[in-house]
Amino acid sequence: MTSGPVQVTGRVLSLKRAGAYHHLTLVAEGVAERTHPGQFVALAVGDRNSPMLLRRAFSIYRARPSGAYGGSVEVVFAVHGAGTAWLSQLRQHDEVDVVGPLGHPFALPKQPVSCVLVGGGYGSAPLFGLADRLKERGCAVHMVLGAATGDRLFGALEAKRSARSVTVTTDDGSVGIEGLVTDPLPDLLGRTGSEVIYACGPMAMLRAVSAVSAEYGVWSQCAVEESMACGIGVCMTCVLPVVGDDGILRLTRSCVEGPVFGGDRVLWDAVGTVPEGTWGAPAGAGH
Amino acid sequence: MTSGPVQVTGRVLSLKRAGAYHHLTLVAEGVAERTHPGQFVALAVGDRNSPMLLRRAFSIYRARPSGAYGGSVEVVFAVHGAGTAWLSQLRQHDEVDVVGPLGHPFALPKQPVSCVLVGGGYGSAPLFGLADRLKERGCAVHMVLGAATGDRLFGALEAKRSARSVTVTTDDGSVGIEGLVTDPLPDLLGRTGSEVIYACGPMAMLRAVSAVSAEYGVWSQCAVEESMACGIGVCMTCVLPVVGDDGILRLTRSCVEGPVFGGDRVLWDAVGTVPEGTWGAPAGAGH
Amino acid sequence: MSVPGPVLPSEVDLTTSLAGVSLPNPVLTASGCAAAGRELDQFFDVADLGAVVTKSIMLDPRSGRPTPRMAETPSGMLNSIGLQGPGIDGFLASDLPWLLRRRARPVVSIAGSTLGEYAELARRLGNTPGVTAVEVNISCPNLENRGLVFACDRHQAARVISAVRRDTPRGVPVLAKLSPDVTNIVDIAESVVDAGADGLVMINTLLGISIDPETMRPVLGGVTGGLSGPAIRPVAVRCVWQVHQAMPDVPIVGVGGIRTGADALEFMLAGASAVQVGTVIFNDPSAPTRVLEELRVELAARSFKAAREAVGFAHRGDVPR
Amino acid sequence: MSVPGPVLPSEVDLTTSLAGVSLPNPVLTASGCAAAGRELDQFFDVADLGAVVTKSIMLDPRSGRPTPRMAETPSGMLNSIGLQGPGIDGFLASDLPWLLRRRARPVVSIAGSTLGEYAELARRLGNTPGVTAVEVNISCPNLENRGLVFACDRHQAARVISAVRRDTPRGVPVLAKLSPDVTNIVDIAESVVDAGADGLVMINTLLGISIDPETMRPVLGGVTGGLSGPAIRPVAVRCVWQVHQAMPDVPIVGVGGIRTGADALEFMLAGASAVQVGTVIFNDPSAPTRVLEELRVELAARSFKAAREAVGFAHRGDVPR
Ligand SMILES: Cc1cc2nc3c(=O)[nH]c(=O)nc-3n(C[C@H](O)[C@H](O)[C@H](O)COP(=O)(O)OP(=O)(O)OC[C@H]3O[C@@H](n4cnc5c(N)ncnc54)[C@H](O)[C@@H]3O)c2cc1C
Ligand SMILES: Cc1cc2nc3c(=O)[nH]c(=O)nc-3n(C[C@H](O)[C@H](O)[C@H](O)COP(=O)(O)OP(=O)(O)OC[C@H]3O[C@@H](n4cnc5c(N)ncnc54)[C@H](O)[C@@H]3O)c2cc1C
Ligand SMILES: Cc1cc2nc3c(=O)[nH]c(=O)nc-3n(C[C@H](O)[C@H](O)[C@H](O)COP(=O)(O)O)c2cc1C
Ligand SMILES: Cc1cc2nc3c(=O)[nH]c(=O)nc-3n(C[C@H](O)[C@H](O)[C@H](O)COP(=O)(O)O)c2cc1C
Ligand code: FES
Ligand code: FES
Repeated sequence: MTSGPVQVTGRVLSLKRAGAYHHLTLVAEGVAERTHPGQFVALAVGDRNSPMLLRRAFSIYRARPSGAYGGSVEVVFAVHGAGTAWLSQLRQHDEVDVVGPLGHPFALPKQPVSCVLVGGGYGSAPLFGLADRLKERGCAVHMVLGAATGDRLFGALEAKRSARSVTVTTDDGSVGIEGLVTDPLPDLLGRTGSEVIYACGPMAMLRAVSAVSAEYGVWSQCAVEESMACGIGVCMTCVLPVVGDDGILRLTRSCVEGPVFGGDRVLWDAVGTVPEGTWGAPAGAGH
Repeated sequence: MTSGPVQVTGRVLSLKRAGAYHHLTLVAEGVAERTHPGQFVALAVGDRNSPMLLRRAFSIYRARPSGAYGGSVEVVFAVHGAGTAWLSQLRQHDEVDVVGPLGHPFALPKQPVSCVLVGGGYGSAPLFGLADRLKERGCAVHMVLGAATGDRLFGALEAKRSARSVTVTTDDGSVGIEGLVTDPLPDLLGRTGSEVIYACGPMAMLRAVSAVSAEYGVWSQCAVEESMACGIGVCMTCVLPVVGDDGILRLTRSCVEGPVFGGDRVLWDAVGTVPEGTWGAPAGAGH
Repeated sequence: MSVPGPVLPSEVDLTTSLAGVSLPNPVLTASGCAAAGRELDQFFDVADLGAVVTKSIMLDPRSGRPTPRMAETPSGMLNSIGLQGPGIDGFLASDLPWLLRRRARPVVSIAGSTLGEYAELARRLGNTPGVTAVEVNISCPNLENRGLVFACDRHQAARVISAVRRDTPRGVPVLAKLSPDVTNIVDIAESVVDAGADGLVMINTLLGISIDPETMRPVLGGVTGGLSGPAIRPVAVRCVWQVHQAMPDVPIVGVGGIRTGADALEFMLAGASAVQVGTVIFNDPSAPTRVLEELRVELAARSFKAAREAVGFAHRGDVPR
Repeated sequence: MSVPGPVLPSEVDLTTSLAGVSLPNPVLTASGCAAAGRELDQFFDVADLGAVVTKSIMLDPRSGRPTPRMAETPSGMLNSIGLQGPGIDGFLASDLPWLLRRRARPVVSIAGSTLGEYAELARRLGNTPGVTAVEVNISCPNLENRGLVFACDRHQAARVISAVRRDTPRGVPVLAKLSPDVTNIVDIAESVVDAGADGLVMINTLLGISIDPETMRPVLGGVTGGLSGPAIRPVAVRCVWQVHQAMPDVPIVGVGGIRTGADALEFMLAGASAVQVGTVIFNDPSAPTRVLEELRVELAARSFKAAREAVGFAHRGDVPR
């Protein structure tokens, strides 16, 4: 498998509604063959004179190295601001400049252990490719998908095909169990004897998942979502406080050293600050 | 007929190629019923976040107060820069914000005199509506259409239906007579005994037309094309040196006091300067 | 702030006070982007705005600069009009009476080339009833001081303001309009406030140049021009923020790139009591009233019962992030 | 200029001279927008550029500011990174050798909080072979002078430049990077040139603020940030124009909002001998080489046989309009 990102002009193969989300399939040569689960693409929004200069990052949902129209990548997105609104107006054959795959993928266990995959909202998108890889290695895959409301669940049906067990939660109880996605975790970890949790979703969810994994002594891999200006490691906007292998706390680029980090490595409570002791922090700096 | 411009959300009914040009029909309520020949519309380009803030001005080619889809206006445009490139990519049903009709229309003769209508390139577009009005008043209409090359002629066929005589010139001689649109004028004025020339086209053409009308003692009405930021009279960008009815030379807004001016009123050679004697010119100012 | 709770847009109290004069709402036009209101009145009722700020008027009629006078730039434009206008006599004879007949509130912008011209303009306006406020455009070259722009020098700026203040009736606020093209905007602001400015308008355009790819010469007849539009909004908000931080009691009118009600709110949160819509009028002649209606909705969505409550809100440290 | 006539893009001589050092072409990266070149090398060969300007390096490792560190603005962005970096030792151990191995030409940008830090950085770099030029980022707060930005004071700016010049080997040009946030850019430019700057880089970002409509607080962790991108291009071109006009012999590197080859040409016509591509890299990681190829085409289309001929061309009065 070739590595490193490419920049290509993608073409819209399809754009469909999926609950509260949009499911976009782009023909984009060379991206899929390089993709590992947990990586993302950065899409330019607007035309060559676009007033929106910054690329938008989206987890890769599916990557097909070849197909009737050439290699394709799929993403699932929510309309949030002007950039995603523009994407939601794309029509078949429209062009979109794609850079990817980017970032550090999910690390896979060496042993065929049992794993729990936790997705919040569109955060479940990268978990399906991950599930396939884990199953190839003989791992048992259990999924927990949660969202605020039923229409913001993504992939609950597909999860049934993908995973040995599926638990669904919604904040409003409209679908599945009422509550947070972390609520069923302790029980599920116990029942399945899982040794790893993979998670993708909002920061607050990742922090909670990391807390649960710490408490239950399991390993966790969390894909974070920080504001990114470049996505390729040159701008330093996307940092968060992470403890490195050398034990040193640094403001670490989530686009190249993440988006996947060990849950125990991230100082979740200190995100948005420069915690005391950070490498290079001004003496006495707090926040 | 109601007067004053309106601002409405137009919808693309059709966009077709016409030689080197694009012919755009917009359903735009309330514009057509107010339109007089020689007026123009100002179209916003791009979406609500467009980096192109300034409207683009286009002469109204046809205005139909009602039709199967409601009132419509038609314009003919050349792709010049980013704004017209955006317009050329519009698809049916797309929205375009329209302000119009704007500006001072062609003045019509009180008597049923013979008239020569001169159009350069897409400048012939507003002449067809004018021809209809003139014929309603019993005027004989003769048209002279010119362009650099054959594909930049607009409406030569339609002119045959509209006018008593049609003369076509191209700089390269690919269609009609080789030469400038002003070349056949002296002969035509003599043959037809015309008392008025109406003209729309590039500044250099209008200057030449004005010179011919001065020489032959006929009245001329020229529709100018100056860079316009607002099109409605509030910004003062679109001025050119014009002598008023009071004999005073002023830098005059071409969007509201034009785009149609008597050819003898415009100081064609001084466009782009502040000529000595202009009202409010700094003492001793030349250029 | 108001007790959080649902507020209907129609319930929001939009009245604002501009250095002592009360206005029905905080949305104004920007000088030079609305002429004297007449043309915009075709698109909305100019009396619906907080006030109409007129194109800067000089003592004598002015032809302005040669064309081209504009260049479009990314999310902005350059202009070099050169203050074309009828002079104060023409203005008082025609534009001001029209605004008053329409029951609009006129804020008259004045500009001069010498200290004496500003003073004379103030005297002429001082004798004229119906002027809601005087806005002093000091981004003009001072012909008595090597053509240096008044607004770029704290002393020159202050001299103009104190001359205008002296000859303007007590009840009519004098607003100083500042240029962002300075090293220290707070310094200039303090200086004009000390000289008697009742409020500040920020910002005028930034100095820019655009070169024509075809002629390979500057596009503008005047070579340099003023940059305006959404492109400059972050600079304008920064100026308002800094000055409000330094002088929280001085009324500020925010201007620079306002396109939506959310943009207007941004200026108010940074410290502006009122805002002006400028360049975006060229894009959308209905923008001033559209912005006003959008602002109303934005305020209600944040449970502000009154526009006044939003002024400077972003400075309050106790707001949870 | 060259005799007008058809010139093929491939025939255009792109070599340029940067204050005595010759470069294969005039397109560089902008400091802080290309890290130290490694990441961009995935998209194009960094040795194809005129030079790679590194992120400003400080004496010690720096964590930088808290997040959020960016806000998108119309045709631009605000950033408040706070010069996060490994410090000079880390840079010399890893980044510089990598650039030299790749046969790229490194222009090392340095930044300090005190005069002494700048001098020390210059000494450390002076002992290191392979540095094409030193770019001095003086848009930093001076901790010894109430945090006032060096670049905003002619004397402080000059002191930094003369300290750096003193400790930099003769053959290595020292380029002063100026801030546009000053009343008189020509004044600052003259001051740093007198102090020994071999060339000027213009412009750094403009100070801006953006307020988050949801939290109603400034978006950036650092409150203020630097505005960059096409939005500021007219201001950058104006600075280049003014300084070239005042000092036609001083080499200028133009930077600020370059998106296309036509934009790069605009800077050269205004007086820049070389240009830098910054923020637009975030939009298009291939932008530096794309701009270079587009520039070649633009030059050929105007019958320039050499990029050098375009430098300052817009100032020549004899060009017909
Ligand atoms: C690694 C990664 C993976 C992501 N995967 C997905 C996904 O699969 N599906 C999905 O819907 N969204 C995903 N996001 C979030 C997505 O990037 C934002 O929703 C999107 O950028 C918002 O753009 P906008 O123009 O609509 O919003 P605006 O608010 O207008 O954007 C303004 C700027 O802020 C940035 N921004 C705003 N919100 C976010 C955010 N939540 N995260 C990062 N940057 C943001 C934008 O990139 C842009 O630069 C991901 C983000 C990251 C960093
Ligand atoms: C009264 C009037 C009637 C016009 N009628 C027509 C018409 O019927 N068909 C047609 O094709 N064109 C017409 N034009 C010209 C048309 O407005 C320009 O071609 C168009 O604005 C170019 O926009 P752009 O974005 O493609 O070019 P850009 O060069 O990117 O435009 C940049 C800015 O310059 C202005 N500008 C550029 N060229 C012109 C120009 N020639 N005249 C005025 N402003 C210009 C634009 O409006 C814009 O603000 C008319 C202009 C005026 C003033
Ligand atoms: C075409 C034009 C003309 C202007 N004329 C004036 C003027 O006469 N007096 C003045 O104080 N400001 C003038 N300005 C500046 C605006 O009032 C405003 O301060 C600036 O454009 C920033 O706001 P905006 O981005 O909303 O336009 C003018 C701006 C433009 C675009
Ligand atoms: C994210 C970011 C980081 C930057 N870091 C630096 C820096 O470290 N040193 C410096 O001199 N300029 C820095 N700049 C300024 C750029 O080098 C450049 O001067 C400015 O952004 C204008 O150019 P642009 O519009 O092409 O980006 C930075 C700009 C951005 C956007
Ligand atoms: S997004 Fe630019 S370094 Fe991570
Ligand atoms: S285009 Fe604005 S006044 Fe004519």
